[in-house]
Amino acid sequence: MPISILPVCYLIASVTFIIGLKMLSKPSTARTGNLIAAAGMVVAIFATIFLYKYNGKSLGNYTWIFSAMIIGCIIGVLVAKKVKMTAMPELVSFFNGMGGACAALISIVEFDYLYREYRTVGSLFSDVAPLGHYLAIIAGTIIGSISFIGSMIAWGKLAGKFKDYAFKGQHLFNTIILILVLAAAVFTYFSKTENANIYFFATVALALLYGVFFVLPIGGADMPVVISLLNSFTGVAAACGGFLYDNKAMLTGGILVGAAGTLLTILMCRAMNRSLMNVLLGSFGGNAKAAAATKDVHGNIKEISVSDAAMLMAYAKKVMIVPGYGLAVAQAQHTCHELEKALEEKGVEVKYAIHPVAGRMPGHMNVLLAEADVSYEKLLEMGEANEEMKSTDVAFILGANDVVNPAAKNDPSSPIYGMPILEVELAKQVIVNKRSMKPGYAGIENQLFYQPNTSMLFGDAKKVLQELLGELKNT
Amino acid sequence: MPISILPVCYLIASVTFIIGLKMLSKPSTARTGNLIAAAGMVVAIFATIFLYKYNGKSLGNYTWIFSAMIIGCIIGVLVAKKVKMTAMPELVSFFNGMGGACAALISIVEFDYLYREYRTVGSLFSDVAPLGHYLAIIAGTIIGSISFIGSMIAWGKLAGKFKDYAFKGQHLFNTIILILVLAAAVFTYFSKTENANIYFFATVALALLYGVFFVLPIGGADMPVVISLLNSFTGVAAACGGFLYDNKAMLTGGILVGAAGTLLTILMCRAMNRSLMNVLLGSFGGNAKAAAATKDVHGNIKEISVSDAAMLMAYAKKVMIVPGYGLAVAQAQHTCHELEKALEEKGVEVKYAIHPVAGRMPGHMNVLLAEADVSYEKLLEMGEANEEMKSTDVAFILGANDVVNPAAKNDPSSPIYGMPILEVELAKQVIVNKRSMKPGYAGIENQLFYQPNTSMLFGDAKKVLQELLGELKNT
Amino acid sequence: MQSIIDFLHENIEMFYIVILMIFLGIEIIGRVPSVLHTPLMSGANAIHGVVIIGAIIVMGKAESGNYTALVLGFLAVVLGTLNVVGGFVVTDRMLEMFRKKKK
Amino acid sequence: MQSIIDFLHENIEMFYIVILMIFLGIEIIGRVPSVLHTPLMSGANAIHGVVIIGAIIVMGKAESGNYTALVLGFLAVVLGTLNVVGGFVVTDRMLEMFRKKKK
Ligand SMILES: NC(=O)c1ccc[n+]([C@@H]2O[C@H](COP(=O)([O-])OP(=O)(O)OC[C@H]3O[C@@H](n4cnc5c(N)ncnc54)[C@H](OP(=O)(O)O)[C@@H]3O)[C@@H](O)[C@H]2O)c1
Ligand SMILES: NC(=O)c1ccc[n+]([C@@H]2O[C@H](COP(=O)([O-])OP(=O)(O)OC[C@H]3O[C@@H](n4cnc5c(N)ncnc54)[C@H](OP(=O)(O)O)[C@@H]3O)[C@@H](O)[C@H]2O)c1
Repeated sequence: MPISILPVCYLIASVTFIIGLKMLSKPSTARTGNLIAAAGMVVAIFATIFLYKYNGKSLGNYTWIFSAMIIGCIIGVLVAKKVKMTAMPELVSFFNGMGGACAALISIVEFDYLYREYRTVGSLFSDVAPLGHYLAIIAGTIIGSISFIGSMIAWGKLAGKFKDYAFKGQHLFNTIILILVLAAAVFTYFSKTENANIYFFATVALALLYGVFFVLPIGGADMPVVISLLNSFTGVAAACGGFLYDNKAMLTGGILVGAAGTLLTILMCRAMNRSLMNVLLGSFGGNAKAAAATKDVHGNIKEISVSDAAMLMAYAKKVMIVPGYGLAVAQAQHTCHELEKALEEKGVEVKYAIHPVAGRMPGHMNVLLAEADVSYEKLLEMGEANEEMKSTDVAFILGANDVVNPAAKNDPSSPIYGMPILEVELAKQVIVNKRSMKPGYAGIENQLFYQPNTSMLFGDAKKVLQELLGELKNT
Repeated sequence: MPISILPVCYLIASVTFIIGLKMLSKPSTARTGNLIAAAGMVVAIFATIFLYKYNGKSLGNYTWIFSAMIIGCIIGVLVAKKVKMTAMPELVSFFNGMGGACAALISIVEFDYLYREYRTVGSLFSDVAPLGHYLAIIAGTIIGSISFIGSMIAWGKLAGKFKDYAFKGQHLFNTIILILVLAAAVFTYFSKTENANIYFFATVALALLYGVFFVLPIGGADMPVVISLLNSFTGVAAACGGFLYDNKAMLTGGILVGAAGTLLTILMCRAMNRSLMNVLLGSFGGNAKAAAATKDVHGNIKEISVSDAAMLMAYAKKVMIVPGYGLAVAQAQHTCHELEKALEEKGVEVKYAIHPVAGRMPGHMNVLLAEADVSYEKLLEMGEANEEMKSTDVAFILGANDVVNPAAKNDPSSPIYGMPILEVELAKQVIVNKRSMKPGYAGIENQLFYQPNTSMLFGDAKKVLQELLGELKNT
Repeated sequence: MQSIIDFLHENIEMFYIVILMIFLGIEIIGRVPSVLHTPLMSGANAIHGVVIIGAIIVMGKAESGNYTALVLGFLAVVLGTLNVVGGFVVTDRMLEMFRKKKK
Repeated sequence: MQSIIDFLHENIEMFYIVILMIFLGIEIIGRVPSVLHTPLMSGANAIHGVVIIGAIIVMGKAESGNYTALVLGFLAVVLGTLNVVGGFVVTDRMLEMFRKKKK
């Protein structure tokens, strides 16, 4: 019996995955955790290449393997290094799709082996192919395909290539396709060996179709949640590979990601005060529009000129900037940092109030402001920020909307009711910058804009910030 | 191949252990968690009795098994139900010792089987006995024996049956015995088969000896920590049994407790601001005495009469009672509750400030006061209590000492430096009840007693409380 | 060295289970508040009473002439039961007390 | 039913590993602050790139005449590598940004 240290290498890899993921969930250790998991991955990969034996033989085709790996490496590093920080979520989606496709391809090749072996037997496929083996293959194929195509669509949506697309009876249609996928999978198993491949490819095609219609109707802004879900799908697909090859590294790594990814998806939804079902079925948007229509918001808005706003801030003791999605869209983070510096030169204390789900991905504002070199101490978390709000003279809201909507606190009929918000109305003065009176992501009106101590400063965030800067320089 | 659902039952048991332990670590779910784990245990036990097969045969000796189980049940329930709440830690220790003994006995019987089988072979024991099997047996024997005897001694100490006992060179002596234990274990394996049993029993005897000298020198008050450590030992011993019988329920249950127990031990030490090493080597007491000798504490103490103390409390707006070990020793919890009621009748607000390591076991004060029916809302955790301390008129310290010692905050040379304490000196008046000026558990002086707003009220806690009650009734 | 690798190789699944269990034991306990230390210790103590399975096996397969196995096995089952039953009952009693205070 | 039990029986260790891993995955993630959601998702994404092992095996055991296996295997290795390498690099880049702010 040829005994090797391969299983030990896999054990090491599994342990690094666990430790790495654990460290990734704490800010202070996250980066090291990522490196540890990567090191374990390297061990697992090279151990497989050099130590893996099937039927007593080593692996061949080294040229193919290495050239494929080099190609993958070069593209991967280039893409990962080049992409803009704000395009991170779509990049994760892209890589996730690659993993899903990889899992699907493996399963397809393995099915092909089975098919070639039994094609000419002339009996039922189920008589010759072992069930466990087949289950691992078909699960890997289906889940991998859905994950692949779904991730690609999510990527396209975030990159602005696709629009949301929904039609009436969407859910019913999706359910039917899903049933067809499963039916095709069962048919494959119980078909004559010589035409098992037809049903199999029908399964693949249907799974791809399902993936498309699964992701297409979900709102573009919900993509981070969908990506996280598809991420855990790919984990499960990888685990299927682990069953197929009795490979513990694949099994543990896959299941770990599958479980952690599912929980992470739920946590993400919870941070937005929504349920996963709600995100997937997209009923949020629908409700919200209805709510916005019935609920009428009272009062008049008050506009403020750029020069008045500049004055107000220049003579304030403390200004709290509340960044939101609009700031990211306008790419105004650098100008914002300059405004901060200009105000500080005038002796004004400037802080940022960061809501956990401001923007369109978790940590969006942190990443954005970090990119503009805003110092870490100036970023307040929601709790801290709300405490300091009372002693704030001017709360300056830059392209944020839902995260400062008081309806979350005092209107039980609002779809965002219960979500913790930044209580900017506690500040002495509130200046809101946005381009129009249009609602934000949740599609609902915001009573804040009509409050007596709120003034609106309409315009694109970047343009307004530049004008404010100009005014400040002149005074 | 006789296939049964036994492994499934074991899988269920393992899962209940995990879920149970998880729920046990949250106050709201703890009780249910305990029941879930117990249910899993019942499944595992009965599945073993009725479904276990060895060499294709079912188990026999049902009469023996059931009568043993009934005896164990009756004694177990009686003891567990009868014992006083304050004697909990020693009871846990006792049951832990039983588990350790059980693991050791199993291993001894299994060794006996091996010995009987190979006794007459005439070769080296190592030639015939498989190493993995032997390792599981010997580890189970050694760890089980140490856990058994250690727990018994811890039990005896807490029940007041043994005194602490240490001699010079104790650590060296212990190390030597430990080496001898391991040497005997190795000798057993490499001895002639016919006298393997002699070395084996030498191993058992030495392990027992080690257990005795391991626990004897550790201070009685440190027993909760030792018990927790021995608890995790028994877990490991059970896991050895799991290896021996290739039994997943024993393996997972044992390892789970082994790992969790070890961490729990460390957490317990941390709550007292000490390291595990420090507890085991007992250097704490030594240091402390030295520190107490060198460090001189300044000032005079001020005594207060019972009637003055009663006046002070009766006319206060808020009284904070700080219970400690002395209250438990004096069994004064009920009288304390009466004092609380008497004060409340006079319109005084009474709260309790609970330090996490007050007393001699974690949660000691909670258990004690719960026994006396003190309502839950009155018990403040350390953080809350410290916040309310400023608005407290009288802090009444009942048999506590170390947990209110300001040296933990302001004397870096103190052995308890860094331990979070109850900041009673913030209260307007401090009344300290203890019997003498003797130090508490850590053996160090307490500057608090010499502070201008502190008055001492000497006497046994119960007696003093009764006198206070009498005074309050008269006014 | 080789024999260690052999051993690992044959029992690799066991090792996985052991290692995962260690991680799990540590993770699960990580957040326990100190008030629960004693009940948790007691509950864990009851769980390692699973060693009684071993005692039952020893007892059940003992042949009728083998008095060592019979007597020691009997003792082991008694002690193991004590551990399990006493452990769970005492934990429940402790926790009942905690619960009572809650309301 | 019987065949399910058979299957469970034969793969009981695998099931243990799967179940323990699920618990572990959930426990480990439980306390993550929301700022770390994106990097954590990205890191987890890199970890499931372990599927590349399967691709390597497929590729390595493909016989020289079997073009399906060779071509699909090659593609699988490329995509798998992309997942692994891209995943870890992009996570590192994100986290670098977080770290920079710290000081
Ligand atoms: N962070 C996450 O992980 C995540 C993921 C998915 C969904 N979400 C959701 O996204 C929302 C985030 O809240 P938010 O307050 O950041 O954003 P928001 O509620 O979507 O509001 C953004 C506001 O910015 C304005 N805006 C757009 N472009 C602008 C520009 N160029 N210059 C100035 N203003 C501009 C828009 O108003 P005008 O059109 O009038 O300018 C809009 O009202 C929450 O509802 C959250 O649940 C978050
Ligand atoms: N909770 C745990 O898990 C745990 C475990 C192990 C160790 N510990 C340690 O135990 C200590 C606990 O602190 P603590 O403040 O509760 O206790 P302590 O520091 O040990 O002080 C108890 C005080 O009570 C007095 N006392 C004794 N009997 C009395 C009676 N009948 N009536 C009135 N007073 C009496 C003693 O003084 P007199 O002799 O002058 O009366 C003594 O100073 C800490 O050092 C902690 O680290 C705790």
